[in-house]
Amino acid sequence: MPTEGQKKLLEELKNSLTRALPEGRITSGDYARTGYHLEVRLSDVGMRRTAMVMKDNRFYLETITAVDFPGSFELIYFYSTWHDDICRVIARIQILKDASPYTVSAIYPGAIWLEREIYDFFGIRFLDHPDLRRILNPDNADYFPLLKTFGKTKLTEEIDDILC
Amino acid sequence: MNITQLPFIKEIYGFLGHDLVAAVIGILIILVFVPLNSAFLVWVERKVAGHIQLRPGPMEVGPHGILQTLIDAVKLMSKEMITPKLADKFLFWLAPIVIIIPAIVCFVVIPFSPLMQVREMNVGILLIFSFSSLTVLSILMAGWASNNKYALIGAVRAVAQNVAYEIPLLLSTMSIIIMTNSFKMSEITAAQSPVWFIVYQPVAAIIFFISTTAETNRAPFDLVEAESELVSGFHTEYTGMRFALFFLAEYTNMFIAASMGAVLFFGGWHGPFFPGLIWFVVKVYALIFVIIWVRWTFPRLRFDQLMNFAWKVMIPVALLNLMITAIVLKAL
Amino acid sequence: MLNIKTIDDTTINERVYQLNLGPQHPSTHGVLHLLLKLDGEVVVAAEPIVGYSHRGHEKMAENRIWEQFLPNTSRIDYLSGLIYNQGYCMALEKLCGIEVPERAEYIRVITSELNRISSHLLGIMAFVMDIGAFTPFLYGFDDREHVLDLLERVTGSRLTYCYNRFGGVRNDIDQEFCDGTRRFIDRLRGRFKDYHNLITENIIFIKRTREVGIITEETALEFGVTGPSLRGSGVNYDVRKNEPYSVYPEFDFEIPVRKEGDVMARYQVRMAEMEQSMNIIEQALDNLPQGPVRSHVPRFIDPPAGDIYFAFESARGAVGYYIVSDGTRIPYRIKVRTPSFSNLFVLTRILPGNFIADAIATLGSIDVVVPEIDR
Amino acid sequence: MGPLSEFKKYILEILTGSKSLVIGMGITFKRLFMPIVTVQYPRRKLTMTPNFRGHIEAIYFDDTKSHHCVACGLCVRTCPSHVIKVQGEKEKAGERKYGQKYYIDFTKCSLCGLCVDVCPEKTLTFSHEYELAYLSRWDGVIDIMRRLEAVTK
Repeated sequence: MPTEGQKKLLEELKNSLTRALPEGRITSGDYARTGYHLEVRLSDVGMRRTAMVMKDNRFYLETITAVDFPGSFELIYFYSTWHDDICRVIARIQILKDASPYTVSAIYPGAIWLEREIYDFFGIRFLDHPDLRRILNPDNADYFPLLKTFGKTKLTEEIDDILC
Repeated sequence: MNITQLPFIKEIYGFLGHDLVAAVIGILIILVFVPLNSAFLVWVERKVAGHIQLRPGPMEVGPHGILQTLIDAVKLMSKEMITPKLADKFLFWLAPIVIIIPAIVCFVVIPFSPLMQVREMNVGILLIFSFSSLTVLSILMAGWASNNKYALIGAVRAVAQNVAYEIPLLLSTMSIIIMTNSFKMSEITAAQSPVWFIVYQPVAAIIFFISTTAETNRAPFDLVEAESELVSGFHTEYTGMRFALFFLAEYTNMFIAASMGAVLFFGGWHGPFFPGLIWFVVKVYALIFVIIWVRWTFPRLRFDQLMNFAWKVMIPVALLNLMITAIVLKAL
Repeated sequence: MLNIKTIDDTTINERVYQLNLGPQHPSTHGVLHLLLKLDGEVVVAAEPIVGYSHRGHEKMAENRIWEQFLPNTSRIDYLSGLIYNQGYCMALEKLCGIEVPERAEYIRVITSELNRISSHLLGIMAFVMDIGAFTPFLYGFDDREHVLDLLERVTGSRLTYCYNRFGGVRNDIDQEFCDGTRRFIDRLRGRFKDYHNLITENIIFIKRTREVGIITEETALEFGVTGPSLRGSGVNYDVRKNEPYSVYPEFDFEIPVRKEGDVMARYQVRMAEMEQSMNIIEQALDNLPQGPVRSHVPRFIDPPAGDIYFAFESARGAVGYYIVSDGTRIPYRIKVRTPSFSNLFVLTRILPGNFIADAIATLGSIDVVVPEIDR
Repeated sequence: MGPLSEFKKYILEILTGSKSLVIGMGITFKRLFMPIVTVQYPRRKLTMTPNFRGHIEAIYFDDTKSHHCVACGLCVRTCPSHVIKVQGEKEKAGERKYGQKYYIDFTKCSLCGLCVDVCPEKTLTFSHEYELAYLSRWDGVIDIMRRLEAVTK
């Protein structure tokens, strides 16, 4: 059950997000089932404005991740707060496979590595990123391992068939 | 009183001439004693460290592992001596030799007992100080010649550290020397026959102890080979017997430092019931035990703290101690 | 705003030289590579280079069924394997709506907290060893051995446990384990006095750790620092309290916080946290309910399509599993938010201007586990 | 803060510092005479806990004088590292299969215990073997059925 303070925090946050992102779709998440309170859906811009709003509200960037859906990537930004009333906000951005989103590393320096990791795994190039290199995979790698097309061989497909 | 008065050796003297034979025999004894002593000390260190850390230490080779270091020495001798490609080959080869020579030379003036001293010199203490400062030259040579950044940082640290700690070391020794008016090791020992100097000079003794620990690069002052920072410091690149020589020199220097401490503050060979040699050796090994014990208890200092400690604490206190000693002596 | 200098940005002059700290180095605890730019002994710029033990757990997850990812979870952070295990199971139980018996939840908490104690013991003692004291390290290992013995008695393994299962735990705990745990807690409480005398109050240790490697609250916010490193900077944030999961709300424990933000503060937080963990274990043992330890769960689970973010507190900070399921037996995507990843990156901000020795101390105090970063 | 109190603080720090060092040395000295906690391994061995998880092995059942493996292949399917190979035969048509061959490649096993959990006949358990150093990679391939025979004989 959300507490009073949490309700207030969510309300304020919703307002400031709506002001900053008129084009975004802001919905309340079902915390008990999904683990986040607020879900922001954005088109391919707006992640920097979201980050600014979140930083003004003293949220920290938990992590960034991407999911490889057929036809598009979904970039997901997780914001959480140190406040006693926990509040997790996730911002989802659908981008095309060859799109280059803007970096949020100017607002959250911690995102430098997080975005490097996404580049490393998915090949998403962030614009204005100060240091976009491979991070976990070898520097000379020519593959992006978390793409669904990577590593699909006949053998793995057979194994998948056996498993399902 | 020295070794030349033993009856058996006296006869050879008559045959060959005193000084030459005394020197040859003494040096031979030292050359046997130094490696054996180091091997024993390494074993003691590992045993003490083990028991402090609730484990037995070496147990397999010989009773309670006493032959372990000999086996280790054999292993080190049989290992390849690798010289890094970009090293300064001559200095790299020279450094381990330079470090072991002063360590051996210093033994010449150590009075093990009234009879056992290779060579009595009226500047005995000065000889030890001047030769032991050669150690730092060798460390610098090793660090520079290795062409390795860790080794170089270690060597540069060694120079600064040894220069800084030589001063309080000399100052604390000076308070003893102005009490005895002699640089002779045997005279300093003789002056302590009723009361050890540690009673008169406790502050000097503490300063001496700390400074020698720093001079021999032992923990908590082992910044030269600080494992967690510099991997192994100046001897990172050394292998085989060359590494063993550094190791040998470290433990020999420890023995010299401890015997200096025993001579200056704990009455050298003086003691009831037992012969002087036994007393001397017991005192030296007790001091070495304390050095080992300290090593396995404390964390390491940081470099600037080490320097601050030398210049801001040790040297003023040592100077003050020296002044008070001088005033008191004058007043008496 | 952004003042991180990577190595290439700093102007190369004769005073500045590079030092490769690692990947093989005595104090990088694994295969971490720290590229330092030094001016004399002062760090000008630091760049951690990671990825030497990258195993691709996230890709592995996409090629196996949900159950098969269980052994992987305890290998992401091998020092708090049970906590990661528990988190993964709880995330999927939440996604599938599986009920867990209360006894199982209690057992999970007890084992996780024991795991946290063992992890903190190793972390603290390895950090003290980095500072140069070797002996406390082995005293810590002596204590840690008792935790591992206890955990081995329950789980059968000593490091990579794989003990939690969907809907409970693999096997029940026995009375001997409960008694042994109580004995261990009494023993560790007695040892704490020695640790404080030997380490915390030692003047050299204090001099080495006070006002060194300060992480401010602002830096922590920008970099997403969590765990004991954050609580050393004066922020009272612990997922166990702020976003309670499992049966943690039923226990009475405190979150230790220090406000200095230096190496010493992080050390003190870890020491205090071990004591709180012992309190939790004692309360859990006192109130241990009877009943089954595993509810009936199909042999292979089929979660509904959907996504879930599940956060929990490991020994190093806030971990999160973000799980996307497309309704099949194979995960669509599992993302693990590992705290060490963010905690390590702070080094680029806090190391410049410190000595090498301080850099080592700071690295040790953040207590990173490299395979957790590399995944 | 005046210079005098600064000086007082400085002296006090030296005194408390020295005291802390002496206390620390006392702790290590006390340990010097405590009994050691390690075990000289090959000479003395500790007993394993009954829950210890070594590699898997088949349980011997008295009712059939053998294992209960029916070669259903669930363990093969659930193993994350694909280390298990099972072969079964039907002795008579219409009867259940009976496990004939059961190999695991222990070099790849991650000891998760999922196979033991999933086994419908509960015929798998963990061995207590922990001295598992081999000279060759092939020595890591363990024939479970032969181990069972060795136990029964």
